[in-house]
Amino acid sequence: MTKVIGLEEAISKIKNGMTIMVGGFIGCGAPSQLLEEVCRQEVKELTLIANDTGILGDAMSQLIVQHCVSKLIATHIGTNKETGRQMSTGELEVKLVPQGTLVEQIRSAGAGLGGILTPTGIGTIVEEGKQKIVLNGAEYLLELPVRANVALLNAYKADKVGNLVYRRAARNFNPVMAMAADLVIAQVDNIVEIGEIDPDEVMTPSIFVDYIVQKQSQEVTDLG
Amino acid sequence: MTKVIGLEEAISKIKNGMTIMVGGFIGCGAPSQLLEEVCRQEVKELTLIANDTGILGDAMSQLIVQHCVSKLIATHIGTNKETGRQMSTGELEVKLVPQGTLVEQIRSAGAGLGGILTPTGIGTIVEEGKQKIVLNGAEYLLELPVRANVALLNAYKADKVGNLVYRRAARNFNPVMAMAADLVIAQVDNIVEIGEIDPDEVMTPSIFVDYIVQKQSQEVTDLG
Amino acid sequence: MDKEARMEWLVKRVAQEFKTGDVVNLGIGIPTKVANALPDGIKIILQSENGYLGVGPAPEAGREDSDTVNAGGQYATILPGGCSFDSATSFAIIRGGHVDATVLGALQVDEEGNLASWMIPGKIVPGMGGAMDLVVGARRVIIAMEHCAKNGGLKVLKKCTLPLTAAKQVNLIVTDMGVIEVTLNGLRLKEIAPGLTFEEVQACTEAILIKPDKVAV
Amino acid sequence: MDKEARMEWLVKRVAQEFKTGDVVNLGIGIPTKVANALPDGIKIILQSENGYLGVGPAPEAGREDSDTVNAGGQYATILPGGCSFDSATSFAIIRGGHVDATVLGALQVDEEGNLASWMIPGKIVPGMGGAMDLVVGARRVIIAMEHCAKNGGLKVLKKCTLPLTAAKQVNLIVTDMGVIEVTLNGLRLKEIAPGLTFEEVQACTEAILIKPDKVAV
Repeated sequence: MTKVIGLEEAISKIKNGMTIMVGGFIGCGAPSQLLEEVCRQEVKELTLIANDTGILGDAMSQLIVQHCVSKLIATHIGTNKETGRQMSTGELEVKLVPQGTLVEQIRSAGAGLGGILTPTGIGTIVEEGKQKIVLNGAEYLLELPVRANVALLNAYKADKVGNLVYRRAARNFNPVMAMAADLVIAQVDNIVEIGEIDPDEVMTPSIFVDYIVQKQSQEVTDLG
Repeated sequence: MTKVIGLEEAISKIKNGMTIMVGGFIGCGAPSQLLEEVCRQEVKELTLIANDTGILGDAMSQLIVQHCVSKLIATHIGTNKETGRQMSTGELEVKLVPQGTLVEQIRSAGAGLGGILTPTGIGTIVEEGKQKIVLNGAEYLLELPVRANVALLNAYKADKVGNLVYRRAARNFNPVMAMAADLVIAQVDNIVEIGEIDPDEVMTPSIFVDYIVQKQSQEVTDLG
Repeated sequence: MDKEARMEWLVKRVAQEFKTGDVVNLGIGIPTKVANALPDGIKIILQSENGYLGVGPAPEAGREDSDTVNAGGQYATILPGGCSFDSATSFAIIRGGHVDATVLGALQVDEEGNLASWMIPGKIVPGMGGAMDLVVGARRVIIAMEHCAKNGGLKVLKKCTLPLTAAKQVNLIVTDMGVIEVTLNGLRLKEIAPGLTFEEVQACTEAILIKPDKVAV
Repeated sequence: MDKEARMEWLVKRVAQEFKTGDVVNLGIGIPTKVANALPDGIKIILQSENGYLGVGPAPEAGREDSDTVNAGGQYATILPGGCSFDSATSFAIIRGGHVDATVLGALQVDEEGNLASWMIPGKIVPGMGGAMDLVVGARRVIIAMEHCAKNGGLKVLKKCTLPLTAAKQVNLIVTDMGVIEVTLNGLRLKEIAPGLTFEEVQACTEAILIKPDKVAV
């Protein structure tokens, strides 16, 4: 009942026009090899949901550079100038969302909530088009769930049934996105046998994860 | 900068009439020694927020038996018949809440949200007095944040600055309650030095925790 | 069949509803027994709403772990590949549609799929615990219960009279008398327990049952 | 003082706003420098919104860990007693009022405490990242910035003209010219940088400043 599959097969499940969520924060904890394969398979017209679009030159940024993405939902695009360029020419539709709002929207989808009320964005253009609810004199925006067809994640360790463990700041959006997509694919540094991860050590329960891809060690991660 | 203090001093911070949250699920992961001390100090008129009121005879149940509590917000009271008896005589005001709703209400308070929309309770008496919001034809209840003056928690391990680690099913409501009270006191089996808990192992960040009380080993926990 | 044999039939019949890999939450009582009645080769993943996946059998005597109990408070075990989490994650799993099926007991079920299972006003009010979330969130809701109350009262009704746990969420009702599917046209008696007739089941049922040979909608 | 000395004064002045144990989130740029300017004996806990507490100094060369970077993407370290978490927890910490103070840069601030820091329409639109949550959620919002724009344009205004990051959330503005408190009556120039006069600061400020000797409201 192993969920381990090959890189090419895993990414072949992503079709043109799909909505994908990608973990990572300016490259840290982003599933770089899955993203490279998305580019290689020339998947197009994707809607991308991610914190950012990486740093120009990294795997995440290539999704934009190679025009795989036609619509982007992100919190920050300042580290990849190509994103801003495509936005200004109209090649790429961009929706910017506060980071804490985006993560709660994704969590809402994963947790079966209809949405959450947040004070973030009140009095700003983030309000536009949203329902405002006043409670005890305080204003909140109703932010709706955000989910995807596919989530692409990066983890440090997995067992063969798909329990995931992340490391340090590479955790970021990965565990939340694991809950909010129809198909969840994780790129993993270390794959271990079932039972080798203590139940309390698991950060993403196996049932959220559909496929695991062994990360190829092309770069050395210094754990110093 | 240690947060370790004595049991008596810790519980003396709870005053009559306060609202307290208590972790645990039918006794598992409940801070039994903190609760015994609440009874011993005869704190009264408490509003108690907890999953349940324990099993008649255990520390949690004693809060009810000894009339420390005048109002209860819980999801299930079937394992402590005294709670039902006090409810029927009017000695105890009881509000029953779906478990998934209660945990999201507490999380909302801790996370600075104005509330969440849940489908749970639609078409039932749980609806009463609540705002209903329709999104894409689906109905949701707007559930508001729930917070407390004090949270009493149980953890397996802590370092001296208050990072907490829980074990197995004893985690339950503890990490969420840690976020949603003005004062957070944890009873801990094992207190270790700062730096002895790996950053990735921490389940409740130190900044949520105000005081740590060393659990006295009166009962043997079999880790078989 | 005597009563005991029919209850055994019920448990085995519920157990046939699953396929390997299904994530299932079993309620307290009759539903719990389903775990031991799975057909050979079928492996499901049991969720315990107090906070873990991979519920295993009860521990051997002397191997009990006070931190590993099930949602009923009994000692349990976690199988290899299982994992623990907090209540927020547990109910994200439940409400978020990540549980394939839940099996729960009931006080009453009706022909719209309404369920009453958490209180009898003025009598017993144990509370809903996690049941309201389970019934709303699980992809399939299977009720496993005795067809009639101990006092002979009917439980499969035209309309529930007790406070609801959830409206229109029940998919299947398995009792010691048969298997009833909730359809848009009402309750279809899909299977009859060995030795009983349609008329015998109908006689113990307030709702009008659709005969097994009619095609479900 | 020359410009460099005044920028140094700014950073040191911001660093005096904290007491030991404060949980602080420092924005990118000038705010980041505050960590190295704390008075002796003051120990604060730095939060990095990408997911950990206990931000330490940059690692030595050769000791970089690609999984431990700060919110600006630079290699960082985690101090003993620190802990890591996901983005949901990180923003629960931020929005939930568990951060005592945030120090951020700004494009514009005004006399109501409104802040504009995330975009110049038609020019640069980097996005708000975590700034909107930080400004709403942190107990104190401290703006650390140069008093005037590079082109000499004013930044402390009667009313922000750029899209806001948040309305009425700024508590203190520390610039290379002085320390300005946001009060219900407007902006009070609490301290003036060494060598400058009230009039010099006012001349670089669109909003009308309240003199330091007036009592704050």
